Amino acid sequence: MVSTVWQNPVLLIVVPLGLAFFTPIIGLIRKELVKYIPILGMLFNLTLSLFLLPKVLDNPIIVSLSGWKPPFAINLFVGPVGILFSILISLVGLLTAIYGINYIKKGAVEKYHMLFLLLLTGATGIVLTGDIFNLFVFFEILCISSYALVAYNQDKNGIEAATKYLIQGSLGSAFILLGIGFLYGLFGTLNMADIARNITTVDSPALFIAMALFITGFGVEAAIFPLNAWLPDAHSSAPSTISAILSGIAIHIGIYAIFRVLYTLFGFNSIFTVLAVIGIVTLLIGEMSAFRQENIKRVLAYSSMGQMGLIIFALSIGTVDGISGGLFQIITHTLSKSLLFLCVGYMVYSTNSMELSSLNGLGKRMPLISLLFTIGVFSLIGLPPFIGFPSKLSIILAGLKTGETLFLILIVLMLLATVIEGVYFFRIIQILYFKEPDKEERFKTPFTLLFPVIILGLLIVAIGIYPGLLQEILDRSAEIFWDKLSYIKIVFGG
Amino acid sequence: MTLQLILLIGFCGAIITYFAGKILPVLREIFAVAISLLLVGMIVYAYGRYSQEIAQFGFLNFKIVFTLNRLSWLFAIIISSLSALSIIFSLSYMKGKERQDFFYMMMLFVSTSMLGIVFSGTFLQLFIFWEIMSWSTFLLISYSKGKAVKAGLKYITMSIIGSMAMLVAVISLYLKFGTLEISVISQNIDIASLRYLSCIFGLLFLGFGVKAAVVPLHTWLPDAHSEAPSPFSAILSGILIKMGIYGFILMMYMVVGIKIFMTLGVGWMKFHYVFAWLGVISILIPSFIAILQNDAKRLLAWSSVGQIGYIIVGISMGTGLGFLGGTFHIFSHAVFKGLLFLTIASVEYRTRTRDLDQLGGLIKKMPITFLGGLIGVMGLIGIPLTNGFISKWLIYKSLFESNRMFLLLFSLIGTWAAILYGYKILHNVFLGQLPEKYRNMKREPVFMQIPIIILSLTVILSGIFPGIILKLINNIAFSFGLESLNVNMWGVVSETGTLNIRNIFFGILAAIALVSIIFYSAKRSWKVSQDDNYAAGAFVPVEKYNYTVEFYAPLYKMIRKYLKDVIDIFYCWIAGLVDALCNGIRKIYTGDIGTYVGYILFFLAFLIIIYLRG
Amino acid sequence: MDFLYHNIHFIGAFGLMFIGLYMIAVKKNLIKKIIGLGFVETGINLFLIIIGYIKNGTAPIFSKAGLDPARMVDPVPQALVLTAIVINVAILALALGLAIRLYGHYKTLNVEKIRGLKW
Amino acid sequence: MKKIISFVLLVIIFIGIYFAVSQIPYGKDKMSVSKHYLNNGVKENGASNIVTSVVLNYRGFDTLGELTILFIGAIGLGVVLFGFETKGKDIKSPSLILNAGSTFLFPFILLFGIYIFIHGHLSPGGGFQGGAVIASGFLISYLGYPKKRISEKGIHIVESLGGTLFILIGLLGLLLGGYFLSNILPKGTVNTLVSGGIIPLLYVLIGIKVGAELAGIIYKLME
Repeated sequence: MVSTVWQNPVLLIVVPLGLAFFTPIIGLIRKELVKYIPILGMLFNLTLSLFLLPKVLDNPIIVSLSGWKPPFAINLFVGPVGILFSILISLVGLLTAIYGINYIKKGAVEKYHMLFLLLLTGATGIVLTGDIFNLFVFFEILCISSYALVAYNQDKNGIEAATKYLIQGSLGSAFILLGIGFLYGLFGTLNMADIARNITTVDSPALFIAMALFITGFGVEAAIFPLNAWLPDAHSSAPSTISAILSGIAIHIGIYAIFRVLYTLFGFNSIFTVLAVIGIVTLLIGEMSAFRQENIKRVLAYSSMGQMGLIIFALSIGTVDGISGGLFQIITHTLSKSLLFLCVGYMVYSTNSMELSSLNGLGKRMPLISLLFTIGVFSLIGLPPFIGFPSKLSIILAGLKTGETLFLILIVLMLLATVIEGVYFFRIIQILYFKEPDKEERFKTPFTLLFPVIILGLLIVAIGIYPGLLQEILDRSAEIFWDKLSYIKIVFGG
Repeated sequence: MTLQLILLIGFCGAIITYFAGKILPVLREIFAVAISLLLVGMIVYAYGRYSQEIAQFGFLNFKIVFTLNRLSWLFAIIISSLSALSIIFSLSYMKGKERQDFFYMMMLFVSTSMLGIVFSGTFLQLFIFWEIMSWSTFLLISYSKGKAVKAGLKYITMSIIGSMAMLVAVISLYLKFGTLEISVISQNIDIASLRYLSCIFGLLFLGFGVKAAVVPLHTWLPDAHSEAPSPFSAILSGILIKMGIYGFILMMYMVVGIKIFMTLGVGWMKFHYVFAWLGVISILIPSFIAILQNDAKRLLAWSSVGQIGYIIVGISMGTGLGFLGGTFHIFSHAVFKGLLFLTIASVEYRTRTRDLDQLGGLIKKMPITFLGGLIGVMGLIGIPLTNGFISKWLIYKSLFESNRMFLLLFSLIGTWAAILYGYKILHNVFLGQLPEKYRNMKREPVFMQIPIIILSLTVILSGIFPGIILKLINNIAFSFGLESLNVNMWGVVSETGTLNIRNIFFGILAAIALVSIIFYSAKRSWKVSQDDNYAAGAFVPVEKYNYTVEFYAPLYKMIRKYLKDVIDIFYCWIAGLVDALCNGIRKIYTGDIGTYVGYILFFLAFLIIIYLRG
Repeated sequence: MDFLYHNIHFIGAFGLMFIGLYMIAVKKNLIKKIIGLGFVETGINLFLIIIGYIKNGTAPIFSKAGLDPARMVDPVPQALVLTAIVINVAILALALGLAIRLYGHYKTLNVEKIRGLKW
Repeated sequence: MKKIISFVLLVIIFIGIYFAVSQIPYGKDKMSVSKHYLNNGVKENGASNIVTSVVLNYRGFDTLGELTILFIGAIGLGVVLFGFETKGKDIKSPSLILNAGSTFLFPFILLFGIYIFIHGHLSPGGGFQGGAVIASGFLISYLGYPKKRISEKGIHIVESLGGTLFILIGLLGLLLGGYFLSNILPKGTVNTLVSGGIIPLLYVLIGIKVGAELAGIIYKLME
């Protein structure tokens, strides 16, 4: 009994949560120790998730809480997708936490680390839970902690962005809660598998309205156009570690939530077409808005928006290939965008300015960071041999495989957006390398700042050269993600 | 394993070179040269060992296949040797410049990725290496900063557009044939309809055409070639643009097969027909634009567009002779254009300028460079006993035999232009009066002399004995199912005497002998120093007496107004439009939270309306 | 009239929501927007409770023997509302804190003037 | 203009919602899962208040999340208002009545709050409600003595301990019962104070924690 307790996936949520709760007490003992708590928590999560991954690939694990069988108690659905996300969250979280040791110096440092850990916990909870209301609760954990963290710097922009984010985000959450109310009113249960089992018995506008509410609500976090106005503000104003987490994880969690709900609960086929179009529109708008930005973090934020559109498009293709491509793109974007934000964080920290012109000739002043930045950018554009290429390729492949004219048009538009993306990113590369620097002196980078970025860069290149590393896991995950019947079957134990 | 080993050595060597440079600059140079020579050696060794290798690991679900056949060997040897020579040249050229580690790394990277392209046995690899080539080239083009930045952006923009089109084509091939292996696709090409193939060609035309700089897609080239570091310009002009041609040859002859290709097209707009005309336009207009240029490298860049036109005309004929000429021109253009760029580079290295209005009279100062330039220009113009003559002759001949008189005429007009600008560059740089400031100039360094000498010898030798390469090309043509021609050491033998360098060789020797006899026996002139500038007893200041400025002035007046690069202007207009559009789009994020809330409500309402209506 | 009588609960809940949403969308004062947020949440909570209601039901507490489980109202929405209220408290507290800070920076709460971040 | 557009959009949304709501019968029994809770809740958990049973046991994980959110709210406020100075405003001392009343009322309010959360499993009420009452006690004491501060450190320790113990109890359940938050203690007799297994224990923790957090929030916002 005791031996298997340590493998229980619930620990993925509970341990970081407990650590976060315990932080103030540790902070009383020694202030410096607090910095290492997120690292501890994420290290634990990473180990456990990696350990669980091979198991859940065969059979997803169902963990019921409080000792009652689903649907009577909340249950966790620990499938490959969940574990995949959990690995991503803990990996990026770990690296960002290491980065944060030296990066976060002023402000309420202790509280920052607590919120940081809680944000990641919320994200992990969302991807693991199998209960719609529980999902909402974790979603709120994620959202509220990110509102607070965006405002962490307490400067004008940060506060303003956080306020706007808060109003839009909580409006979204309100819609989700309303949607949950409708679902409960129709089915009298909150367990997703249970709802999914009964969903065919009801055919009513309430169902559709609930779905619309869910899409809108989660869409705010997932940055679907036109719900994404908070994104550029928040991502550009937050401390860079938080931008990395928000861009690398939080928005993907929103997407996960949308598609978990859509795939498992609803599954209106017509809405997928609409979402695919919306995804491409989001992509185009994001990339086009990024085109003329002069603020480096805003460029990255808008590009995140674009990438979200791409992922939404991939996931709404509605085939296993598409989902696999979408998941791949999520990994790409997580790795690349966190890499970019961490790099930029250091650049901004050193040059004290977010204007593109302040980056002139940084390639000479901080060669390694610039090199890694370049890798991240190339990967986002989708150039081989970086991770972005196989992911984009599989999306296009999946889209064209459907053979529908609509998808063909959308893919052409997507490629157009890639061109725009390429141009503005290449422009930044040129600014880094081919403009004369204002000063000659080189920056010394502390190891804690460099280490996470290097790891991310290596991952990007390694997976880019040999994507077979992920391929099977992704395909299997996509299958399980998509398959509603097996979800129900697994939850109710055959 | 050899092919993979070659690529591995190339890529790893590039990275090692970079880190070696961090330790010791000399180490880096040794590494760079050694690796590039090693690549040449390995490719020479691979001659005749044509094979197919299936890689151990795939990419996603695709098989990775490396192939070596005659065509790819030909390209590989050109790529590897020209880049080796460029790297040797850079040893002197790059001395004292910043960020050399990066430069050498990228040089190796570009050439290895081009090797990757020609070794690709599947379209996927082709695309991957293509993209690697694109971005590594981009990083080198902008190397010199300043104007180069804009040139790089222009290049990469067009390049991305091209590769996106290519990507769609590649994936659609995969969906059609279920595989991306080039050999398998070419066997099953029959299952694709002509219409489908035409679409594929249209897309690939964008992809390959941007790199090959065929006329409507050429606008990046003059900027990029002139702004890139000069040794790299040699690679750019010598081989990189040939990669596009390689793609065309691959598609036309190997995958689709020339018989089907000749029938492709919409209505009377046959693809090969359009293609040939585009080639001719590429010859005609850019050659005249080249005359107008005053920047030596820009002139050569425009001339590259023109020369690419010859190749395209040659290969789009679909006859054995045309293919022979076109492919031979790939080789000869690589050699003489590489030579010319290196020549200009060595001039630029010493004089710090490449403005044709300011140079002149360098013949005494850098004789070897002059010799290189002379031979290069001779090759460019196509004077007999240089390889340029062989290829152009063959191309004209094939046009003649295919009865394409208009094409022939325009190509010939293009050659006149080539003569004009060839002479212009030769004269303005080396002949005429030496400007005062270069009086104490040193000769070119030895590492610059070696590549120039080697390339000059190649131009001459392959001009006298074209058979060595023609035989190889003939075999390639034969394997593509074209008619096999009787090729010997001296040229192409047929009843009509298609090409026989032996006769020409001796004929020219005789002519030279004759001319020199007349010249020396009827000598009436005496030697005058260039500075003997007396005008009715008054001393003319030396600086002003420089007639290289406004060379061909009357001609300029005549043609300048017709020769605006309309296409470039059009593209810039579109770019400006996109820019304005993008700037407009971002205004939707007004910063007003009320509006944002309105967006959210709108989205929800939108979804509800969708439902209520349908 | 009959319609009103039967739907008065829903009208109450959604009326609150409507007012709240309208406030968020239209009002210029940030505090009013935040109050609107509170309205929306309250409306939704009310809706949740209504969903769980059973006519003539009793509270789901077995405080004395002999209570019929079938006549009790649904306990789950009550639990949900409990959670929702707490969430709402957290959000509103944070929002007010941000508003205080924002006032410190801009010296105004008119959102049309708080537009440092745009485009 | 903006008003009209917003109004129209809202009308469309609410038309949609009207269609949806018309599908959900009012006042009818439509429970599926909660039937189980009502029928077996007492047996399974020993708590006579089913809502409590749901909140702390069946959906205990939600409650953990909820606690976390409140915790985040408190810390988040701390982050946002970190280093915020009250601009040396002179706080008027309150009237004598308020002063004396708050002193008098404070212990009673505290006691009432504690009563509420201790009896959470038996009667309406519970940790959150009790916590809120306690916080209101602190509010009154603040109104009475605006210059007096309760120690922020103390609040932190209390809320931190509350949360940590909650999780420890849950983990104990995982260790002994095989499930996180499983009810490992004996159920006891229904309707007595010591019944319901871990539920009262948890509610006490929640009560203390919520009280501390709300008090913290109130103090932060008051400043």
